[in-house]
Amino acid sequence: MSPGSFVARRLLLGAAQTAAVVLLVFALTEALPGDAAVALAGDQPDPARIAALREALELDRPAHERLADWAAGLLHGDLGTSLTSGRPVTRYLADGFGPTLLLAGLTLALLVPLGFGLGVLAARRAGGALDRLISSVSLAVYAVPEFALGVLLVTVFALRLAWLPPTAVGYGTDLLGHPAALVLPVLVLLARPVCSLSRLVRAGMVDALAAPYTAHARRYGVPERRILWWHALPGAAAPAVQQLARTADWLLCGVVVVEALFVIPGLGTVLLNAVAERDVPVVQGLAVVFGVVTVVLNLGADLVAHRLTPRAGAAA
Amino acid sequence: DSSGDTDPKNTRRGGRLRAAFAGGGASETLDPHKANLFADAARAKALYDKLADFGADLSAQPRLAEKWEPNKTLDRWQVTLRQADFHDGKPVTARDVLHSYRRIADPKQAFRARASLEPVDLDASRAVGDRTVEFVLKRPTAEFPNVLAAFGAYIVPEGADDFDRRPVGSGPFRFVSFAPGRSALFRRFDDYWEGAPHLDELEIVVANEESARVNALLGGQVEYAHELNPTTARAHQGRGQIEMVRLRGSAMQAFCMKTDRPPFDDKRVREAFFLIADRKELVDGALSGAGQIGNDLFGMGYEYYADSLPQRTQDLDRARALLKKAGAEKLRVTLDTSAVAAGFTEAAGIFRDQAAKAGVTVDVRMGSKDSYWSDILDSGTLCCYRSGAMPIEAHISQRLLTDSTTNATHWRHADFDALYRQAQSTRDKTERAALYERMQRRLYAEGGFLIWGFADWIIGTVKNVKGVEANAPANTLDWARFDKVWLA
Amino acid sequence: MSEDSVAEIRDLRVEVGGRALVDGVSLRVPPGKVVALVGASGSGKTTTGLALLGEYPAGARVSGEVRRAPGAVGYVPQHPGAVLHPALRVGVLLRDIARAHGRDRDDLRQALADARLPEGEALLRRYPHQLSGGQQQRIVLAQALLPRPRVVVADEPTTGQDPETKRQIAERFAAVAARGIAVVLLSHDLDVVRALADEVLVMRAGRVVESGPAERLWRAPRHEWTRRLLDAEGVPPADGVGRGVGGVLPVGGGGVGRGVGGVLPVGGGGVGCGVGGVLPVDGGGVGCGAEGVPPVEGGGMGCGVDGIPPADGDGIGRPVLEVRDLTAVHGRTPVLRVPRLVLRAGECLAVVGRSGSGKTTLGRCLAGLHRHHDGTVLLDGVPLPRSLRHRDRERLAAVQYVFQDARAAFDEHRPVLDQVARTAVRLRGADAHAARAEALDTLARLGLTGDLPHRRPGALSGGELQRAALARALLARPRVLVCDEITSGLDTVTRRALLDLLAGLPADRPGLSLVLITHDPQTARLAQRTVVVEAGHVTERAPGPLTVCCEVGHKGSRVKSLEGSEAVVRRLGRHRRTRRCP
Amino acid sequence: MSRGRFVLGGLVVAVPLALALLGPLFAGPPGPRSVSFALGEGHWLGTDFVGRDVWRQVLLGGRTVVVTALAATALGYLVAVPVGLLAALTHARWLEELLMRPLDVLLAVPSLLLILLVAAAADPGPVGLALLVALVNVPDAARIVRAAAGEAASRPAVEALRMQGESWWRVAVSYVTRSALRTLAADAGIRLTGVLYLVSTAAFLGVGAAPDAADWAVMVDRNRTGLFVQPWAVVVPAVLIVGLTTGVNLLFDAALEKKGRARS
Ligand SMILES: Nc1ncnc2c1ncn2[C@@H]1O[C@H](COP(=O)(O)OP(=O)(O)OP(=O)(O)O)[C@@H](O)[C@H]1O
Ligand SMILES: Nc1ncnc2c1ncn2[C@@H]1O[C@H](COP(=O)(O)OP(=O)(O)OP(=O)(O)O)[C@@H](O)[C@H]1O
Ligand SMILES: [Mg+2]
Ligand SMILES: [Mg+2]
Repeated sequence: MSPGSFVARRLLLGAAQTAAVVLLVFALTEALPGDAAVALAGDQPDPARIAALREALELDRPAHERLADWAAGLLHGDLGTSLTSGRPVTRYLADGFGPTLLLAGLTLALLVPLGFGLGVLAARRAGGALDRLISSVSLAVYAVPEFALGVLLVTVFALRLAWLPPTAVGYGTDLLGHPAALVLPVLVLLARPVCSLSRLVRAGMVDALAAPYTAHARRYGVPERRILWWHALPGAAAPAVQQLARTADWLLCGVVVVEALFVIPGLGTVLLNAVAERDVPVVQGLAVVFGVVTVVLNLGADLVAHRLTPRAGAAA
Repeated sequence: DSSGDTDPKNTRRGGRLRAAFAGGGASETLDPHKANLFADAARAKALYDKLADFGADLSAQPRLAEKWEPNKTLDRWQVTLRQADFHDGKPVTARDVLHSYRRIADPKQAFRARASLEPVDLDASRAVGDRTVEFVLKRPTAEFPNVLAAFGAYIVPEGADDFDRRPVGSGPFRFVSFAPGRSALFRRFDDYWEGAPHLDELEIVVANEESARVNALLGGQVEYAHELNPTTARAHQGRGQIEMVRLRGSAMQAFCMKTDRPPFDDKRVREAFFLIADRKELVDGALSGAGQIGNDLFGMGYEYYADSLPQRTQDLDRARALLKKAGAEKLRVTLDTSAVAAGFTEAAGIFRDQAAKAGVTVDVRMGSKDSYWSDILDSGTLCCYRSGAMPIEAHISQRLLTDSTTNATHWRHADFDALYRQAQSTRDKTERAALYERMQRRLYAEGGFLIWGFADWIIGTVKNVKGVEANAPANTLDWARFDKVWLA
Repeated sequence: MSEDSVAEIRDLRVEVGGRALVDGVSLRVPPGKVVALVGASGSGKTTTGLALLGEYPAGARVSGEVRRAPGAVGYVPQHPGAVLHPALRVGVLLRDIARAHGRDRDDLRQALADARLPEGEALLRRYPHQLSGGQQQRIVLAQALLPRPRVVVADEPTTGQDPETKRQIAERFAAVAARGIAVVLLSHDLDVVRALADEVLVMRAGRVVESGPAERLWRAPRHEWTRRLLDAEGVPPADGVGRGVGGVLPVGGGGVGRGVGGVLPVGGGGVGCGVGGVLPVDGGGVGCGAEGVPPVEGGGMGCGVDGIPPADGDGIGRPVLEVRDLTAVHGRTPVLRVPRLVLRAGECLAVVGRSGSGKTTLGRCLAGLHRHHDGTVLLDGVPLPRSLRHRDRERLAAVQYVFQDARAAFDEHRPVLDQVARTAVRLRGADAHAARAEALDTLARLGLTGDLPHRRPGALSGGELQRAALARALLARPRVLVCDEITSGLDTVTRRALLDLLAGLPADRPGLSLVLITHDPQTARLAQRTVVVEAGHVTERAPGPLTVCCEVGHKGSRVKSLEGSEAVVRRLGRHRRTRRCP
Repeated sequence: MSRGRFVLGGLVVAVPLALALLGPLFAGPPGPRSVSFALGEGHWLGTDFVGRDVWRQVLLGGRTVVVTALAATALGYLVAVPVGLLAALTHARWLEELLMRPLDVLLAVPSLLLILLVAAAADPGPVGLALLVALVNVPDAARIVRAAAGEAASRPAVEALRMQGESWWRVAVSYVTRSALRTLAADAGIRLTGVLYLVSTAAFLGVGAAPDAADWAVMVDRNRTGLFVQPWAVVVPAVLIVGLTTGVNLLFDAALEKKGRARS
């Protein structure tokens, strides 16, 4: 199958998948106890007030009708308006997207070289002291929960040493104007994926470095670096790339802990709030975004995997 | 001590104070009538005024209202406004008041304060001149000023409906900018009727995570952090880095028994439960010690509080005997809880262990925090409960009358209702106090609220923040009041 | 190291688990000379060759001395498939080598040409699996030549090549040597050795039994083993295949020459490929017409083709496998067209043709390994599922295929014996114990004895694995056995034995049909019929012994390739001599 | 060297494992509660967020961690491996899409949200939670398995195994999985940690374990507010978890290294 038609089919399937994501999320939010009216009422759950709210928010209409209306709007590029605030959902997404994208982008930009670099380094010295050091440290960091790591980093670098701001509070969306505020969140975000990525890279690389084709490239004095990155890595990269896609997805879809800890109002926060408020249109809008992001990332990862196993189509 | 120092000689003008609150995300608005969260209330308080507000003992204090005067039958109140201006320079008038109240009472909007305004017949009420409003009530209401001070009953200019763009109020600060879920920036309103604030600017920023608020405070990113953990307070108390302000009696902590459902329809079982609770252990464990133990009565320290009643203590033997008498040995109940408020899950766990000692099996069930309040209103038999500060009268009217909208204990007794009505038609305060005491005795003996404690509200400030009032339970006038605060 | 040698081994002993793979081997490689290692399969050639590169099996104990002049070495491994990265286009490593050694595009092109890959640049964009076995081998050869090494260790560099290509490659090696590059040639192909070697070492069981200048060795082999090696070459199968098929000996009376000896292996006459005396060429024989040309057969496409006598009791002579209108594609490129091909019970069919012409593809189509094709393959007149996934046990067992790359076809984690035995268990329902016994027996008959079957594939030599792969297929008791280059890694003696075994098979298993895909004339000689695949077309057919020698590349010509190569060799020899003494 | 690695991994994993398995035997009856996050007063690791003795909680809290996390991880793999292998080994595109695309849908929903949503609809209980956590991990793991197995599944050795009529399972498990073992082990080792914390966060959100359950991961999560007052309540369980997961991973490494050595 040619890559072109592969992509086309997958994108088509992707549209269906996104629809499925939206449906799933809609069904799940509907299944949650309470609705926007209940959530709005909060600790004053006066039944009459809830009923009035329900009517005002048109929540008394059947679920399928609301979904259909929303879907019809989507076809015109209209993601609807928030139940809670009446503002357009696109504004929620736009506001949340900036910080999230920035964080995710920065993290990925560091993650890829770091994860692959450490993995390759560990694999080169597999069984040696360096490998053990890298593995143990990254695993230990991985096993420390994010909040603990975050608190630790903040305490040391922001509060004790005062090198960096402890949170991004008050910086609004203008995070780029305060690069120092991004250092700690990015570090915390990096901590876990670096480990998972480097472990997968290491695993693949240990096998790839022991493979005869690597030895063959060495025989001809191909520079070690080139061998590592061009000859060994392709044999090891497919799972790592999948992991990377998952990480990117995770970064985009909800790095809730980091957002909360460092007061960065990204998409994760928007999602949490929207779910708490049962703000179905916002949740739906996010589901569309997450659906599309996931589809695209997975497709990307699959294309790489596809490319790395060219024999797959030909083998019996 | 940062609090209480309001001597005008020492105050300093100027500066920007950044205050961190837990917030509501991107859905936040500056519509004061939509206010729900503490952050909303703090922002509303900066921009707007109410006619009255609560003092530290939860009695109504005049604000925009200069004075109020009822008729004999207590069902018609004349409220005179003081001379005050909105930020756009227009004076606050009776028409603005009526507009605001009508907006709140609009059945289509279902604002939170609507329930509080229920006694008022707004169609019959009218403006008597520019600065006088005559409120016509549906029934005698001795405690009508409490209505004027109700949560969310803010006065906005006539016709105001869009609060996203340049909202105008009569509060101590005027609008500069607002990013929902992030920050709201206000500037001093020099013509504030009570005198201009000391601060040049006030920024209310949102940080939902407690540790983020603490870190921002410690890192000098904010000067004021609202709602800190007792544990955090312990960690930083007396370290000299930051100041801790404890607002005593801010949140009543309780277990709530449905008095019309087995096993709690038997008052012996309710009493047994009162006796099972080791309140000290609950306060120490669930509130980390940051609070006072309760005596199954709402409003400790508030006006009309029946403090003559003896403090209840744990008495497992008596509890067991009572249960036996009620035929409820080997009792098994489900305790609903949720992470909706600090200390809930902890209290539930602790109470479960305490009950076990009296032979009662308590199954703790975690519920969704988003719909918790509505869920517990009618389902289950036993749940965790909490209430912010409000006058005892409001507590009774909202929660303990047959027609109360949020009667979580299902306490429905005609004689009790009658007592309440009688109190509302009683002009004389001491007589009223006696009636309130009777009601409270009844609740103490057989009510559905097992009120085991009152949590402190903890605020952290940096050292140079002065004028933060400590004697101000959350939601009262002096709580989150930034016009009296200055930066030394 | 002596002044005039670029590589030298002295008294090398490589021991794994207490067993010596190589013992007491000494060897000197002077610049510009070709030193050849010949010897039995499993005698330690590859081990020695790798030692020259400083590589040893994992966990080996090594003693002795290995020295090599600094500078690049070229290495042509025995299994090119293993060293080609499955996920990289073959050009990547080539270009990297060029860069590492300061070679430019022209050098690269030259190396490709030297390796007889004229279409090389197009091939560079392909992945290894898109190349035929021979093409892969030439790619690694190009890699070896590209850095202009001081010494090239070539392990069976010609096994996968057709005679013409082989000749050309031999020519290139000669030219390479003439440039002063030392060549260590590890080969079973005595023709090539004879043509190139200046010095020959004969190995057996890890020891060098005889060594000396090539001419001397050919002329007067001293050691018994050398003599056997040389004698086995070109000796016809001990017993005709034809025996099973009506008793006609397929091999012509004419002494099949010792290849180089100039004697043409042209069979005398009575090539008894026919069943019951009927030459398969006519009637419903091999219907390999050119594209679009209807099969040369009289009576339609059915299997009970007219003109063929009814099968005898064993069903011998009845068509077992029939290919109709087969067009195999790789991606979108058609690589093989077979309008019609019939294989009869008990028949042996050789498939020959140039490297990359589509032989393996044909074999894989039959075996259900290449499912991208049109047309049908019928077994007993019933279409076989295109993919072996859809073939039931019986049909799987019926058509077995022995992979060209034996190493890649084994699971490297499990002992060879287990893997071989599984065939009987899975396809014939034998119990595990019996299967093992049978596997051991079959392996032993193929010369794999002792602890050898109990080792993992990694610890077997190329030829040993090849035989194990054959054993694995044989255990299915197939009705059609497709053997893809199963003798390429075998020395003459072993090959002889193997061919004898194959020739004897029809006796044990009446009705067994063989399809031998091969470049080796001796192997092809086993067949009654020969099919020639040229550029994807099954273009020629002729009675077995004749076609083997066809130089397929030249249109219509029937020049005997061995003679051709001999001629070349002689010419080369002269050429080199003149070059050396100006 | 390899032995040294075993020893290292073994040592690191031994303490938490022993505590987890034997701890409950030594825990004894609960003492009276003290103030939360207190140090001293007869509690040699202080008290936790509701005033219980931390040491006792540590002794009690390992078993659930080990059991739930291992069970959920194993369960997840039990589904993910066959699905991934099936997708890698099949030629039928529709089958692969049928297997993998629905799983992708699950990927688009953040796992915690999914657990929250499903759990809110019906209380799953601890077993259900393990299932749910396993389910959440399936799509992810299946993709990794698919990717790791892809190359091995297209090798000639697999063709040869098919030619021999080997059963699908044998091809998939004994060859393909084995070839991808190192990657799968690495992934599983990491997934274990993720699962552990997912279970604890779920507990806090009211799913599965009680929010004040004796469970190391729950302890870490719930005692975090006291980090600066009473660090042991967080540090001790966290170190045990770190030890457990790091040790398990190092043991995997060591085992595979030894195997690799035996092979080549
Ligand atoms: N890693 C190993 N461990 C143990 N024995 C091995 C190992 N590698 C090879 N052998 C054995 O050593 C012997 C020599 O192997 P080698 O590959 O050098 O033979 P060869 O002469 O190249 O054979 P062929 O012509 O079949 O390729 C063989 O019997 C083989 O089984
Ligand atoms: N994916 C592909 N795309 C294009 N061409 C391909 C692909 N795979 C194989 N080929 C070509 O198909 C032809 C037939 O290959 P095949 O392996 O059948 O040759 P062969 O006759 O067995 O050669 P050899 O004797 O060298 O083994 C070769 O020319 C090869 O390059
Ligand atoms: Mg060899
Ligand atoms: Mg071939």
